[in-house]
Amino acid sequence: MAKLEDRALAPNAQLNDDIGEETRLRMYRMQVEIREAEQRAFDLFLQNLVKGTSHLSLGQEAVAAGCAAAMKPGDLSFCTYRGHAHTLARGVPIEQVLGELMQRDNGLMRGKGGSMHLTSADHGIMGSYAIIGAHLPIACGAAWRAQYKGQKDVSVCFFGDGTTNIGAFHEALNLAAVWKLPVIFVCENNLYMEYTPIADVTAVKNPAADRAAAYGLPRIVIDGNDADIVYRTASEAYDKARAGDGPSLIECLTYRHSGHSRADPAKYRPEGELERWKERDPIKIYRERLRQFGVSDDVIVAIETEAKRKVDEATEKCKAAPMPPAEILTTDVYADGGFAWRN
Amino acid sequence: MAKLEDRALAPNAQLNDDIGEETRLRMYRMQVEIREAEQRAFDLFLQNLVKGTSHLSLGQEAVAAGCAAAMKPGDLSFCTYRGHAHTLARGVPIEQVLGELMQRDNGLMRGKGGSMHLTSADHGIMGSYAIIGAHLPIACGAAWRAQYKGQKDVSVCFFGDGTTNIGAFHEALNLAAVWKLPVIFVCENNLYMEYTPIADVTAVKNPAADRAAAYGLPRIVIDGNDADIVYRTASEAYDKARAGDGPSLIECLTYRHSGHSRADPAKYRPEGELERWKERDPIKIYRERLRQFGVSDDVIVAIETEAKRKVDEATEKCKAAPMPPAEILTTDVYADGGFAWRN
Amino acid sequence: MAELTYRDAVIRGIAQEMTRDPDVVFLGEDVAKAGGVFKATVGLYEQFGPLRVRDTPISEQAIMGAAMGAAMTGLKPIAEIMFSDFFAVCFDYIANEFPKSRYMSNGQLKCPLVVRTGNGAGSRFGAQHSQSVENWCMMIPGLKVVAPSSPRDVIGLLAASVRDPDPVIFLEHKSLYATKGEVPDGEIVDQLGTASIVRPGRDATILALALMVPRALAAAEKLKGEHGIDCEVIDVRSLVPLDTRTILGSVARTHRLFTVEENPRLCGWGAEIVSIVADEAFYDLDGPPVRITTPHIPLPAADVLEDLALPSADRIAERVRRSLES
Amino acid sequence: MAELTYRDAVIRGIAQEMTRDPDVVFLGEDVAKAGGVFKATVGLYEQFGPLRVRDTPISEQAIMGAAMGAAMTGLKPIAEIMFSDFFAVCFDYIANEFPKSRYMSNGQLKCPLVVRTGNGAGSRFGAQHSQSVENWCMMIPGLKVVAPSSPRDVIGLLAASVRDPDPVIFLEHKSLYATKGEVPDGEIVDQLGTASIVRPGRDATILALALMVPRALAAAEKLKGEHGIDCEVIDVRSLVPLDTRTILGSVARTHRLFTVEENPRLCGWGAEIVSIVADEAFYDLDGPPVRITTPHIPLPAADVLEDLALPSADRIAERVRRSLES
Ligand SMILES: Cc1ncc(C[n+]2csc(CCOP(=O)(O)OP(=O)(O)O)c2C)c(N)n1
Ligand SMILES: Cc1ncc(C[n+]2csc(CCOP(=O)(O)OP(=O)(O)O)c2C)c(N)n1
Ligand SMILES: [Mg+2]
Ligand SMILES: [Mg+2]
Repeated sequence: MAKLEDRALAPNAQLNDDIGEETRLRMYRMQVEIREAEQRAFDLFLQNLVKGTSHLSLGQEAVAAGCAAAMKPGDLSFCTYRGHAHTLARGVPIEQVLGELMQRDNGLMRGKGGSMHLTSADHGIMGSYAIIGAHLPIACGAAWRAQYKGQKDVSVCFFGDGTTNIGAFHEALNLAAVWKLPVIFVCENNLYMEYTPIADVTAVKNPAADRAAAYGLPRIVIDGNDADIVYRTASEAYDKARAGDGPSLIECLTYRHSGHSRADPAKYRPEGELERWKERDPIKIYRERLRQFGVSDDVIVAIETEAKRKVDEATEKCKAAPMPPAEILTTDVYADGGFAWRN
Repeated sequence: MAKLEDRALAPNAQLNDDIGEETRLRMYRMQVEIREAEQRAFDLFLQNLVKGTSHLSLGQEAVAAGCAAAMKPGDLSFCTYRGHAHTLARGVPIEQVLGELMQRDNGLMRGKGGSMHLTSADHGIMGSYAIIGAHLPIACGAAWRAQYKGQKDVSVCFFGDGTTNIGAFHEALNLAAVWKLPVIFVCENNLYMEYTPIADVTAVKNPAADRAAAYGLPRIVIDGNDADIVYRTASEAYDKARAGDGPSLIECLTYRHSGHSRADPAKYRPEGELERWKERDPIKIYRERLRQFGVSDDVIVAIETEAKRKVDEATEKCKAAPMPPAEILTTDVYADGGFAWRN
Repeated sequence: MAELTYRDAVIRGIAQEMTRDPDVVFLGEDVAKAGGVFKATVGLYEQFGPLRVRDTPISEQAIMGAAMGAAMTGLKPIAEIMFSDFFAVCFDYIANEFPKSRYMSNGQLKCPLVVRTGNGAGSRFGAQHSQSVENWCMMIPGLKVVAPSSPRDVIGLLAASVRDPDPVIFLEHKSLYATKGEVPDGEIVDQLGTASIVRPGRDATILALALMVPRALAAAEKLKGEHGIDCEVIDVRSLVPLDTRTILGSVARTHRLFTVEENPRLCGWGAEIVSIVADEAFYDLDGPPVRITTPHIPLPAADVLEDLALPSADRIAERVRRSLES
Repeated sequence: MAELTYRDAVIRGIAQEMTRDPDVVFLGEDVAKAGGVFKATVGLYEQFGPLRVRDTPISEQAIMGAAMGAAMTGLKPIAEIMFSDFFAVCFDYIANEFPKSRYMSNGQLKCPLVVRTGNGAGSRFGAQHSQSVENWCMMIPGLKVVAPSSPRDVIGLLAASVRDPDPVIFLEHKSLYATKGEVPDGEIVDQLGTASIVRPGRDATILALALMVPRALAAAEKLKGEHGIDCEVIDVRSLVPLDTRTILGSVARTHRLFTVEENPRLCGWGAEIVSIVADEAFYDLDGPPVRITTPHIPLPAADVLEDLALPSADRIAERVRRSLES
């Protein structure tokens, strides 16, 4: 397991109650719901009910929860194909997410986008992007709009360790820094691109943080499996952005419990690696944290039960939902609602 | 004028004769020939004899001379549109360079490439590239071939400060570092992209050197107007590459005396900037250096006179040269010599 | 009425829209303080200030991405890509992002932006700075693609592009920047998707775009004067939306079709239109539809070679004559 | 003879060429240790070792640039771009570098490389992982463009591509990877620029590529069985060089032309071929040449929608019938 930077390690949690119970329960709820929903997506895939591809965040829930909890309404998120967690964390109904994965008419985009492109503008999910790196400059643009209009929202983009080696990463970071944009770059370093260890193809140890100085930014590496740490770090970054002090680049160390995508049994993992990371399962860590802060097991179990119930209910609705109708095949190519390229 | 890193400053030249008179005279000859040829290109442009665009290296000659002098036969150069100097420094006849600028049949590529694409494979000039950043990965590829085949040549690519902000820069540097390729990245920081000061659009002070750590490379910034310093630094980088120890990124601080291209009167310069840099004219510096090492004025003047003569002679030949014949319009699109895309 | 260069029309067009709508912002390399490498944005920085007219690093992907993110969230950005050849370094935005986000999001996202660029040959810049890339854009579903041939159209179509709710690729022809034309005073707003019959005629329809429009017109005059052949010349202006009505209407009258393309041979807009006409107006045609194009080669730098490569008025006239007389 | 999947044919094709020539090297994302995301390169790393089969960072520009630099200086690289949609992030190499360096250098430089990629729809991956981008490549002078439809063609055309002295874009269809076909034993080397008449017929010519070939064949069987219409089906195989001889010859016999394209409507290879035929074989045609394509839309993810978007055997048959009977 990668060694963490000291600055980011949580002080003894018991001595520290800057976060508060309400937020903590929220973050736990988010993590558990994401876990349940992602696990369900996997099960549905095995039943051949999730079509196409799908990229789960099992094991990475703390990043999504910690960041989402640090956001204000109106803040914008730009996600990748591995975006279910971030979408759910902002309150998008599970049914609509699973519906999209199942390519049903009740899906967030009625099946037109698919699992890699979850979008819910109403919840600030400004799209999920499946071309590596593309959304980093786009998030800069949204932040530029806020800066230009004097609006106080902040844009965040989530991406993986592998994304730090593509050109768009470099261009976005430089532009954000030069223009002092209210944008946050959150790298979820789960140690792998698809199947290749990030260390095999990257010139530095911490693929995001070791590049921060190249854009005049401070080096930030945190334990991405501890939602409190993520929350505190993200909150600082949001404050900084809102204060007009420019972007942050945050590297969250984490691990995905499942394969890269539904097609991947993840055989490339060294023996014992998954098990070691499962000991640091974000939900396990956080359940413990809640107990340390005196949250009763009843409350914890109630959250878990409620999450399962919600996912069950959403699943049933999705199974009953119709397929998208033929007539939407050609809608919404252009703003007039259609696809006419000629008169 | 930008402050230089101490490590790169030349020790008192008089106490230092690691370079030797032969190499010094060669470097002076190169710089003077480049100066004369580039100045002539400018004059010919004023006479409407240089067509299209052209990007001169007036003021940047020491980088070309210092690097070329550090090369061995067989080493490969990848240049930009601002590539006349590097092409001449490797011994390509002036006539062929000016001929290409004048778009004559005696040009290096018979007018098919133009001033931005000077290529002389026989001299190791493996093309000049006019899309910013494109040749950095290409140079990596040439270096990869050397590594794979166990060949000892090294590839170098030259580019400007502005190029450090494009994605291909990032991708090339990372790949070169991870694969430990025998490639050298030489950034000629002349303070401007086309007309915009590099400082206005870059998150760090030294656009190349301040990014080196992002690829696990040492930070190197040198006085690019002193051919000796360039030569020593480049030689080290060549040795390192040949020893299998991977790439180098060298930032040479320099300045272009003319505008970005023939179309540019360079009005954006702050008052006095050009004059201050002209005090540090590489040729002036190097003439002084030769004197310090006891080279007689006769020898110096002879080099200068010979350079003028060669450029005069080349100019006359170019003026007399025919235009390219119509039949080459469609040759060499494909390897069979033609352009047939159908039967 | 004033006589304006195409270059100054770009400035006036942008200024008109920036004056009208404070959400219109403009970004690109060397566009602000320096006024652009083609001097087609001179004075905008002074007029609209550093917040609205922004110099960027050499980061075409960041330019395009920033424009898109801003467009999605409420601005109307105009992004400049200096030479259209550089679309290749930011093609992901053109091909995969701008045109797909509305569809993929089932209409939740929008992308109202304009990408302006210097397109086309004639400057002796060689293969990487001279291309006509209208087909790179036309082939992508979700984009709109416009290419004006006159100063008046520059202003009117630029205004229409900025006001359009979809991503528009606006191709300015480098070799037209110095050309002049009459432009009415006051606001000009044209309409996308409208071709313009710039010379009526009865014997054949010639379609042209941008720099090829004046050449097609010159060819038509020559054909009339020297051979009594009366050609209708249509400035296509807008490739997407495409004004097939005007095109098919013309072919129905003239019964012959010629397209004059600056882009290389394969898969150009000429092929698209010829195919439409061949399919939908087959029985209107009295002879084969003919594409006149640049050969399928990278462009040479040398003036003598570049001039040979591009369709000239003479070559157009000769090809039409030969075809009609055979 | 052995029955092989299209996927295994890719492996065998690469292995054949790497065995033959030590200068053939292979690079891409997740291609080596993991054997590729489509499992189309499994075993090559083990067979040829880490120097010849290399995993890269997610840096498509570096992949393409490295391949080009290596090709220029003596290797014969095969580069994988995982999905053809990602051509958009390295399009500069495809459009401006590979195909222009020989010309710009007046023949001094060469670029003998192959870019393999997973192309096409059918996997329910949505708009950014499903495109058919053959026209993105065909439109660029200086490239060669190949798209096999059978395991045997995969090996033969891949070998021909690797041995070709020019840059070749080799488009493997994702939805064909699991399909099977008979493949002869021993070395297989085919020839670029040759189309193949996969079903002779007298009433109409249907041109198809890759996944559309089996669909066109199924359509032809249906047309024969249900309507007595006897179609000739041609697998175009190679878009550049294009075997216009075979195509024009077929149209001269059948007098009707249909193209079946998976790519979206505008500026596809169908438009190019229709235009060639309309120009050069106008008087051979007994009726309008017709393009059958995916509509001009980004591709949807949902299976029910994606299936509607692509030309199906039924749609092809119906369109041909309607056209021939009208
Ligand atoms: C430009 C581009 N190249 C390659 C891919 C294929 N691909 C999809 S996910 C992925 C790995 C990404 O790794 P990372 O950034 O670490 O994110 P993770 O999947 O681990 O969350 C790759 C290579 C892509 N989608 N886009
Ligand atoms: C991808 C791309 N973007 C923009 C340009 C236009 N352009 C040509 S030279 C130049 C400035 C380059 O600056 P720098 O790298 O500092 O090199 P210099 O010209 O100063 O030597 C620009 C923007 C280009 N050729 N390619
Ligand atoms: Mg990862
Ligand atoms: Mg510079």
